[in-house]
Amino acid sequence: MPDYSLSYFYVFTFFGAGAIFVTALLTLSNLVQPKRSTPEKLTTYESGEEPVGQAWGRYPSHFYVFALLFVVFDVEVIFLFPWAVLFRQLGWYGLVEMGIFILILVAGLFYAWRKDALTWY
Amino acid sequence: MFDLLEPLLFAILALTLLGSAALVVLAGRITTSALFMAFAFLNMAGMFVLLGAETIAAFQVLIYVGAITVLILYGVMFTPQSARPYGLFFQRQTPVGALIAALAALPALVFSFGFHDNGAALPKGNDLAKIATSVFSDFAFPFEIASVLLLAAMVGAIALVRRQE
Amino acid sequence: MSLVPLGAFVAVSAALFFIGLGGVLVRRNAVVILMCVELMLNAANLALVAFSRRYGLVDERGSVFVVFIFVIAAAEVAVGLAIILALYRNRPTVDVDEVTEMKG
Amino acid sequence: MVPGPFGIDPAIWAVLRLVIALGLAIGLIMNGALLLIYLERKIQAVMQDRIGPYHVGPFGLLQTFADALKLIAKEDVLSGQTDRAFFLAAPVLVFTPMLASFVVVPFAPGVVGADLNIGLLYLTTLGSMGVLGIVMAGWASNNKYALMGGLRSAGQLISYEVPQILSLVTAVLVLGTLSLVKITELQPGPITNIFVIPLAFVTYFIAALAETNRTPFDLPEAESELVAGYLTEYSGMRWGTMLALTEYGNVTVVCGIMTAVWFGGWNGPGVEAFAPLGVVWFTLKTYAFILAFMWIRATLPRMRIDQLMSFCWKVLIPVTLLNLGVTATLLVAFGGDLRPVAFANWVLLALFLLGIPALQQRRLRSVRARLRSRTARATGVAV
Repeated sequence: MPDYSLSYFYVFTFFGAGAIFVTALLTLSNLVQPKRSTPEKLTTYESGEEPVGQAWGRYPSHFYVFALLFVVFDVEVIFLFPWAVLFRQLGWYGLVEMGIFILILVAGLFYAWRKDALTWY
Repeated sequence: MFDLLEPLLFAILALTLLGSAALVVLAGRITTSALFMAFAFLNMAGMFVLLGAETIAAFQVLIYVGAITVLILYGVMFTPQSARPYGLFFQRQTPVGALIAALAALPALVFSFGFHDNGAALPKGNDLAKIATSVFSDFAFPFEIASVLLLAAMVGAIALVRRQE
Repeated sequence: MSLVPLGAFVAVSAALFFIGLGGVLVRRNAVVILMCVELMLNAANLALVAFSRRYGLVDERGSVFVVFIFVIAAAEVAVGLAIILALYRNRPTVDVDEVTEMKG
Repeated sequence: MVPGPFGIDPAIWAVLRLVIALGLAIGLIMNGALLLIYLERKIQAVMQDRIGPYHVGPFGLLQTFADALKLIAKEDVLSGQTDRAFFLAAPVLVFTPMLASFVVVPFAPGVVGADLNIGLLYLTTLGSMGVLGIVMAGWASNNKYALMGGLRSAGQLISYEVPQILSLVTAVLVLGTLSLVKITELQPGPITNIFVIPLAFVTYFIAALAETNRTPFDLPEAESELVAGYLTEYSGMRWGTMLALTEYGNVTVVCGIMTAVWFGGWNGPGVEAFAPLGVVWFTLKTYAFILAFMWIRATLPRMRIDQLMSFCWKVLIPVTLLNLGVTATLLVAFGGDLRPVAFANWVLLALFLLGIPALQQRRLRSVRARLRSRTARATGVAV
């Protein structure tokens, strides 16, 4: 038990230390840097032109399709890792199960391909 | 040392988890909500680690923080940033809804403290092999159905998104 | 052995669930409602894992359910957001109060 | 609990070890960033037949220190249009997972922060967290370049994560464990994993290049099209944290993974006799990969975003899935014998390396034919 707790105590500390380190670094930088803000500095950069409107707005939704496919394959991963570790014990049975699982997902990938959803404009 | 550390970590995680969850509900901006949601998910992963379910914690970060939050951020990006005043962010039946939730929460909270360990707690860690054994033997059929569900979600979402393009 | 009692985990889970429920009832932005639903699912996950680890009667049954809940959550968000995006294309709103097409 | 050296109390040693590990990790990242940027510039210069930095210090060695000091003392301009919550959270979200990855990197026998049972899964998990910071940075800037750059980078990162993970799973099939220390211990001899599953290594290498935004996948740096991508509105030390520290830290982490999983990690002559020698071997192998990354940067042109995405989804993911299936089937069929797996993997690798140019030739021919027929139709003359 101490080994598990100790290991994850390290992990927790690294996460905390990362956040603290970045904050400290940026605070240090904040203390030593000059601050002379002018209206020009506060404008958004648009290659030297006056910015037109806001960037937030409607964007074509085909970007969403890639995120969607990624989520599906990410979910596949949470089954793949346990399967890969226990692979030797499971043998043919596990192989066939995982084969069906992946084939069904590949069918979805193929559908996206045929629908031309895998093209980035 | 860990006798002291574990309750302390639990207290910190519980407070930040519930605090950020409350901020998801109360935040005026949708982006703030999304940020706190990601933070709540991370704290939840910490809870799983405390319980000794390291694999579930890793999956939690992989799926919720790495995938679902990104998807929701895409949703935030593709929907308008409404310039409404803060009050209109809430629905008309706000007081009733809040009251119902609070009334239901009270007895549940009191009740939940009544659970006690039965003294047969599993040793911490090493849960990957056990999960794998269960998923691929007893839960083989749900496992295959999960892939069909994912396929349906994929096809449905692609069809919905690309319908008018 | 177990330093934090099971009841504390279940209480956190219940509190999180009701915060999520409150959010679903109170907010009117569809994306925020989706986030709150995710919080509720996560609360259920916490309870399942806590019981699975601390009751220890059978093997990791609770954790296996959690794995399947991950799948369902991912599918739900994917389709839910697709519906919101499609809705937004038809009429520029994500306020659930203003979407009344399904009203009888 | 591990008993400490020199009879130190285990509880005190645990905390002391944590402090040392944390100090080493942060020191490694800072040092790595300073040294690697210097190396990068020098190597680029040598390959392009110029001198590179030489003014500050001997051989320009202190140039990057000067750059770091300048970045810290530089004004951090925060444009008035930004979404503050996201804008300020993004550097933390990008840096923290990278730092946390160093917990499990096995430098030598006994020199590892924490030997987690799920080491590789943990690293995968942290890799997927970086995307969040990038989407947030791009969105928060409220700048059209930054937003498009953020969307592109996010698309690239999430897409290439899939072949990266699938390659790792193929390696896990052969190794049977996720703990990085055990993985290293499984490859003591000269026959390391690279001889068994070379194709998985090649696909992982390509995906890792894309995951760390290195050429030929360095779209955030495509100045001519999207300015500086999601980093457009970042300046001063915020930019330094986002790009310099994090990019080189991530490069170190993925090169460390390659070393541990495919090249035997700390194993090398003399490690059995004197364990700390492992640090030297590990560092040498890792830096060899980093130098390979830099070499690639000096050699290959940048890919276009649509080519990059279609290469991932239409080539890399099918190939990794095929490799996974073939490896798994052969392992089950031959009862864990690695020779058929190795044979099949080398054959597949050869097909992959030969097949891509062939595919390109075919596509080129079809594009030419289409253009020719269009010209023919336009002019009415058969060409």
